[in-house]
Amino acid sequence: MIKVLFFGPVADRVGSNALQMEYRADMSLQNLRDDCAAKYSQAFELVSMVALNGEHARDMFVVLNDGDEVAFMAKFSGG
Amino acid sequence: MIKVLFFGPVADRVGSNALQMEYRADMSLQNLRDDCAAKYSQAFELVSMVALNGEHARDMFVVLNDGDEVAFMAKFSGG
Amino acid sequence: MKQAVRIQLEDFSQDEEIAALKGSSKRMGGIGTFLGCARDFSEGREVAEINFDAYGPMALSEMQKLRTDAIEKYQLLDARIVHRIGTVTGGDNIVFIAAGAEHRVAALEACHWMIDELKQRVPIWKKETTPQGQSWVVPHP
Amino acid sequence: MKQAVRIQLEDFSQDEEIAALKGSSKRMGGIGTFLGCARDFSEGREVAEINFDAYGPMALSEMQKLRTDAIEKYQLLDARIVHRIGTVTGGDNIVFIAAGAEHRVAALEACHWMIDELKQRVPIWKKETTPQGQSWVVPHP
Repeated sequence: MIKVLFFGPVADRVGSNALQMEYRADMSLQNLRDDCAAKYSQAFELVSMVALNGEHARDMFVVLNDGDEVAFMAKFSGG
Repeated sequence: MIKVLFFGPVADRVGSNALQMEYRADMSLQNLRDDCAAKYSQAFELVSMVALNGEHARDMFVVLNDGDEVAFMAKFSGG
Repeated sequence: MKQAVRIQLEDFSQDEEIAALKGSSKRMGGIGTFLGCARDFSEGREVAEINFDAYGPMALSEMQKLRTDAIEKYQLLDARIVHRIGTVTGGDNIVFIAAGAEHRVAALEACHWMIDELKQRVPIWKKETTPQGQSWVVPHP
Repeated sequence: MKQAVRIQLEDFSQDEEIAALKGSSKRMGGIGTFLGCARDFSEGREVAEINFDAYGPMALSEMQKLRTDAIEKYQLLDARIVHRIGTVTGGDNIVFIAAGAEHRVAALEACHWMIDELKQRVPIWKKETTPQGQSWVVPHP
């Protein structure tokens, strides 16, 4: 399974802070994003940052491992 | 009389914080500086700022009034 | 001694943070700080309160990296970052950044750089409650 | 409430100064501060203590003008400047500048500008006591 996290405005639109997505072999971050965005298109309009296991993900074509934690995030507004 | 003030490194070289100089009609700030610098040449090597009555003096040819207060000052090192 | 980088619900004291910063070196000649506060008015609307959401572990680790990066980039003697979460109201402290260096230019530039970077790098979101309801803040570019 | 611009022998509290600054407006979103401290080492020599001489009335009036100029130039909501005189030793506070604005850029830039200007405009001189004796500090350009 892949643990998918949402925060702030994205979580509000998804209606949840977290969900589990099925892990598939050779699944990329982009594949996961596409799956989630198909289900939560309004929420994903806000997504502009992605984190993989708590680090900024720059490469959306990285292949995921079972058990990874991914966060799809709106622009930060801290500070 | 003109009250002449010295501070910090200039006062150390003059050996005093203040002295009274005779007032003369039509005396400019430059005339006063020349008179003082002749007496305290070592101290005046350090002088790079002049204040007239507590304000930065930009024009050395301004004419003084009896009772004015003039400070001949080294570069500031506060802060 | 409190950690140099923290995310916390409670308020903080500048005096305590500065004392901790200074404690790391007596060669510190300049300390630049930035304090971000909750305004009671934003974008033309009254703001009753601000709530924060954060990706806690990532936010903390990004703030720690940011501190390390700033120390290296500006040759700081020390730096501290504290960000509050939970709920704050007008006038309350939100974020505190302090940079200490031998000389003032490095301290001031590092402080400015750190708050700019924090806003880019650290996964925290704020929601304002106004008479028109609640809305997540959209950062300006 | 203490004056916004002061020259004093005694130490000051950042928390008190910031509380006073914030008291002037709840629209203050960013506060930049600079704290100048006594280093125990300068130009390769140990410094036992620092003494200040000041042209007191002129220094105070220049600091007051500087505050007014900064408020106007950067559209600040408020600003404060405190400078100590007398004798200080390593780690002690010397000068504190705080600038509060609606947004962070104005606050941070004003703070940087104020400390640069203070060093140019305000008639205060510092003398360092080192193992080699006492000497007046010559400012760098």
